[in-house]
Amino acid sequence: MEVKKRAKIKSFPYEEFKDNETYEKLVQELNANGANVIVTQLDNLIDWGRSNSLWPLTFATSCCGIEFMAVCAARYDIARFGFEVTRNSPRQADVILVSGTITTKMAPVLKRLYDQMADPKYVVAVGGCAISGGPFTKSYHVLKGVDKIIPVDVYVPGCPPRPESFLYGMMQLQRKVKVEQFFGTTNKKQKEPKE
Amino acid sequence: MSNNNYFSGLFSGIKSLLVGLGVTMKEFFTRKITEQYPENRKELKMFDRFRGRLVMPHNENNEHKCIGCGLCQMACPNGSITVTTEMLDTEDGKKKRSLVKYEYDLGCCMFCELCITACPQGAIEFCTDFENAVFDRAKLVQQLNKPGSKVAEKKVAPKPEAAPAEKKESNPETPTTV
Amino acid sequence: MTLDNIKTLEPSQLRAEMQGLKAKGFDYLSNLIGMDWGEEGGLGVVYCVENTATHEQAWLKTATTDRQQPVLPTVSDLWDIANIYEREAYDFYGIIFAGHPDMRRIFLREDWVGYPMRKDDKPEEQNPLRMDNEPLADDTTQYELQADGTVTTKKNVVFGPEDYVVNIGPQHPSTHGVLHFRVALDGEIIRKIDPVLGYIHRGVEKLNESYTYPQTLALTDRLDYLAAMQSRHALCMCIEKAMEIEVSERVQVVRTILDELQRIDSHILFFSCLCQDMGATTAFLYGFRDREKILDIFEETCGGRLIINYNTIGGLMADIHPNFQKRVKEFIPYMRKNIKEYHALFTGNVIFQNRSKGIGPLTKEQAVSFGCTGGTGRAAGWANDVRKNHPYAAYDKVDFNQVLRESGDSFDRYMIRLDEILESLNIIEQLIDNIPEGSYKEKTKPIIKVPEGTYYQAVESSRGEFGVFLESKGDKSPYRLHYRSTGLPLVAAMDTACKGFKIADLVTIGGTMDYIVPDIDR
Amino acid sequence: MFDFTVVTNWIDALLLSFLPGWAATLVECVLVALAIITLYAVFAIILIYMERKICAFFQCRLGPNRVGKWGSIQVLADVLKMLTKEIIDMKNVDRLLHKMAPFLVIVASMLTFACLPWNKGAEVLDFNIGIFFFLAAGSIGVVGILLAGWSSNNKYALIGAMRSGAQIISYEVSIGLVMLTMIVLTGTMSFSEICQQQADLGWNIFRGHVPAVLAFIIYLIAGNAECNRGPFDMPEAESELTAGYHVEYSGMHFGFYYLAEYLNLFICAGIASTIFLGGWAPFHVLGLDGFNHVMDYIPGAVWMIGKTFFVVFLLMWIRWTFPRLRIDQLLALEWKYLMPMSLVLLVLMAVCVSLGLTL
Repeated sequence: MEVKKRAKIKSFPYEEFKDNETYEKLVQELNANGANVIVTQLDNLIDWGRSNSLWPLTFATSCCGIEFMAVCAARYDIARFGFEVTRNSPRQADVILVSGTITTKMAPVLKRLYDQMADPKYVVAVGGCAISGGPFTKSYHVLKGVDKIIPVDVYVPGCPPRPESFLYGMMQLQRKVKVEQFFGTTNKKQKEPKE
Repeated sequence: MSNNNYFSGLFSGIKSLLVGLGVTMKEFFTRKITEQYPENRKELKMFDRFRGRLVMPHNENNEHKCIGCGLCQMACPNGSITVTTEMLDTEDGKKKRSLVKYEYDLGCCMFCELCITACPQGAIEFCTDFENAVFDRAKLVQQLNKPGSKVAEKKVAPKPEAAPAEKKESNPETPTTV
Repeated sequence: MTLDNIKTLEPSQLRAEMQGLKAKGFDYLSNLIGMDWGEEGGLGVVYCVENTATHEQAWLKTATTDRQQPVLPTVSDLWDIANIYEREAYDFYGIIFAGHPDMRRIFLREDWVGYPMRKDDKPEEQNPLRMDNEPLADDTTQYELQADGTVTTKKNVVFGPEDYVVNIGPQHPSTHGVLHFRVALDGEIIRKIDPVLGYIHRGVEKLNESYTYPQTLALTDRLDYLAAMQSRHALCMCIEKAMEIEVSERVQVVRTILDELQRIDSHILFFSCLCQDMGATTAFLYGFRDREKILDIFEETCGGRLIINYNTIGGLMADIHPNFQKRVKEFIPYMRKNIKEYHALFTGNVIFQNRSKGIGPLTKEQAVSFGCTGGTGRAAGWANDVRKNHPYAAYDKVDFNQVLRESGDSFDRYMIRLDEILESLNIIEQLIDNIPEGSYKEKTKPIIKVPEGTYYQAVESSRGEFGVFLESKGDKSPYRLHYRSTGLPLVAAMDTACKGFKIADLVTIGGTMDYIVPDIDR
Repeated sequence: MFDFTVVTNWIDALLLSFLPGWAATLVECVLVALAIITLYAVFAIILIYMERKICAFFQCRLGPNRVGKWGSIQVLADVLKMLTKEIIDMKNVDRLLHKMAPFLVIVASMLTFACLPWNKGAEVLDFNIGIFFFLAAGSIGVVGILLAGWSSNNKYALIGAMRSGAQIISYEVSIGLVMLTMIVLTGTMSFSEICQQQADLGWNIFRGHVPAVLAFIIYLIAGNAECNRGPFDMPEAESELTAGYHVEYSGMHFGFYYLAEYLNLFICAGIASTIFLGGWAPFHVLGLDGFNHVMDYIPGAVWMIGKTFFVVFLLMWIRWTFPRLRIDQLLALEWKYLMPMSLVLLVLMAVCVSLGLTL
């Protein structure tokens, strides 16, 4: 099946992105039902807006949070993408960057934060801890991956990932946002976590 | 508060504010230090000691140096490495361990370098690739040995920086828990 | 340091002995470590008290073999910090401290089952992931040991029904991580703070007991990630001393330089975050701009920006990079220049001055009693620098001042850090041209086993005394590896420092205290 | 100087030629409203972009530069996103007030926006008590903020709203006094007459010399505080109260607060340029007729907007340099410094005017 929509990211050729297989699969799923021309155009416009305005929630539990601050700071400047408007209130944020270890005590809090966010909302698991428990997988008090409690859109490995990896992860998320359908199923999605 | 204090406080306060304004105004016109990733991808080069992800270098004949001893797996603090091996009969009738699958979980790795220091062969190393974000958790579990690859026949001397000096040339036949 | 003369006391003797020590000038309780010595040794506590005038240390231990209801006497009335340390021991080992006014769990959820650090406890089986909201009781229990050996309980109130309690945290921009303060307010004025910890308790100490020694090293970087060098340095030194490995001069000097760079890194981040918390976003970015220079130095030599992973048992992972000296020498004048900019932009600013002078003062007595080491203690005039008091690495070869101030308020705490950046630059300047030749790593056995015994090593980390307490039974993993957290005493002192000030001051005080939450929770 | 009434009169005549009087008025009202709303949105977008770029430049970084050339359409993306974002309905809130609050804020800010004189003859709301109306309309905004804080059923929001109430009410005192000072100088409360006077006699800041300059500074400080902008952003005080009174608002409701914040900044700067810097009046130097003549060729609207953006830049410069005040210091600043000073200025100005000491 032909891919109808393919996100373009400025200064980054499509072929050089990793994990294009999953991406193509995702695009096919989203485009399975097809859509008429006008709706597609509108969708493109809205997706363009959304993908360029992913305001992160200020959420950091440990080391990765410091790297996130470095990403926001002058040298890497996440503002170039338009993501510098970090919101402290989950209601106003679009993406939660889970940066740092999530302990079992923190897990309900994280879930609540996620629930408090307004749709459309995205989750990026940043760093080994958020992806799988990372260095603390064997601990009794650490959640082994946030995808156990909330659905994760992009995984950014590293311990902690360097600022460029952060930006790369955000671009992957942009690609994902850019193929969504507003007038379809995905606006009011209630994605279920794995397991 | 005496009147004197009131006014001197006011003026020194205003002065301090003006000094601050001066600093930011100066900064307004200095050159910006932002590095523009991804626009600078071509020029961007990581420091060579930067640990991006674990790789197993293969030579042009699709050969690697891993003998499947599993020391790295034992050294790893949180089980990011799984080495699967099988026993093969060599030509001279001896049993020899051979690597089947070297799985590495990038999503779990803590970049402590213990696997590399443990490796007697210098078969694994960190590369400086940092663009690793994916959509699917399963994609982070990578197989490091390329399909169809085999261990380099010639005994390669371990690279000096990858295998520290104190590591004795360990015997490949050492029983491991693999 | 090998601890071969820990004084063993019966629980009944403990209080008298402790009171005697306190009277003799041992006014700083640096460690209170819960222990599980198994069925025979029982559950117990190791204490370390230090005389702040002579820097003499006394180590004591006590234990009870009753595993069902282990009761030990409290020392929380003698040292303020013991309050929170004893709650930690209660949380992890279930040791009840008779007479302690507030015997609640501190790191784990109140509905947690079992005591995870006990050797026979299986925390994961008893505690599935609970996704319901965490219960937070408004009252607490005090246990009293009666003369006949029975234990009676009494209810103490934490927050009454008339208190207007605001939860600051666990998700809040100015708590520097997932710290949770329950704050009772009177309008904007703070009446009481009850810290709820453990949102980033990762069980590092328990993990250590199953890790081999090289593996334990990896976790120290992640405790206080702004003191990664120093924490790892402490653990390496502790193991090296236990195994009697002499590291070369070169390693000592390189470690010292890197420790100081790390300290500058941490203090710049302190400055940045304080500015951010107080609303001066621009100063925040200036700090980060300069910090990147240090991170480049780290990354080039060590391969990591934040999690550095450089020290190892017997030396360093790799020799310093050829560019190292050049970069550091470029950095020193650069930083000196930029410190002036910080002062012009932020220190002198009348708004900042008014918001920090006289805000949240800790007296010297309070700082000592709470064990607030590092800049916080030195701002109150307590000369607690481990580099001076118990020199290690190359610190006895360099000339530097211990920066001290008097009033212990937020402004002093802030100035101490900025002045320490300059001191650290001095230290680096003295060493950078004189790195002796030598091997960067001593040979060690492939499997590292520490001889049986008890060891302690403290370093001056970025925010105070970071201690490593190691008890070994001669295996390849430690029997108990405890870290003295630098941040826990600072959080414990928050209630005292903030009382009577406003919510906005909580941010200033918290910012100038300079704690790192993963280090508190471990 | 081009008089915009030529255009309005022409449109009026055109409409009257085929419509009855009431219908023409109605159409004109709609046209004006559309123009105001469009201008409002356009200026909000420009201001947000400007703030993000300027703040970046103060902070030695680049700011948005990937969406459009130089990131110029970044804010459009934000608006699109905000429009399609979910508005969360919450339990235990006071529904009506909660939904009404953002509209109150935006209405107040639009009403004051309509007071600005854009050009000679291009004032939307212009009557003899213009300044009075401006102050009154501006005060509706605080009701919106207080309601937002109260209805959200959130302690942070409540504290933020309380702070905001105390702050805005206090600073209105000095704004009022400073404006009174200038009214003493001009002798009129109508914005159009104030501007006309300045076009004829020179800018108020020069005419009123010392007291006017001081009044200008006090106005900038108090106006900044009125807009809840740093260093007076206590009600939002990110690091203390997460987002202050609008902590529970999402989607476009939050967007209204966001827009109103920037527009209030613009209005505050616009009023400053009207009252002190001559509004649409061009810059004239006495005696240099050639120069004055050239200045007259620049349209009044350009003068007005140019001056306003200059003041906006000043306010942004202040915002991105200073740390935030504490609430008690904020009130002390008002009641101990600004208010007495503006009282003194008022007297001083009255003396100057009665003795004919103005230029």
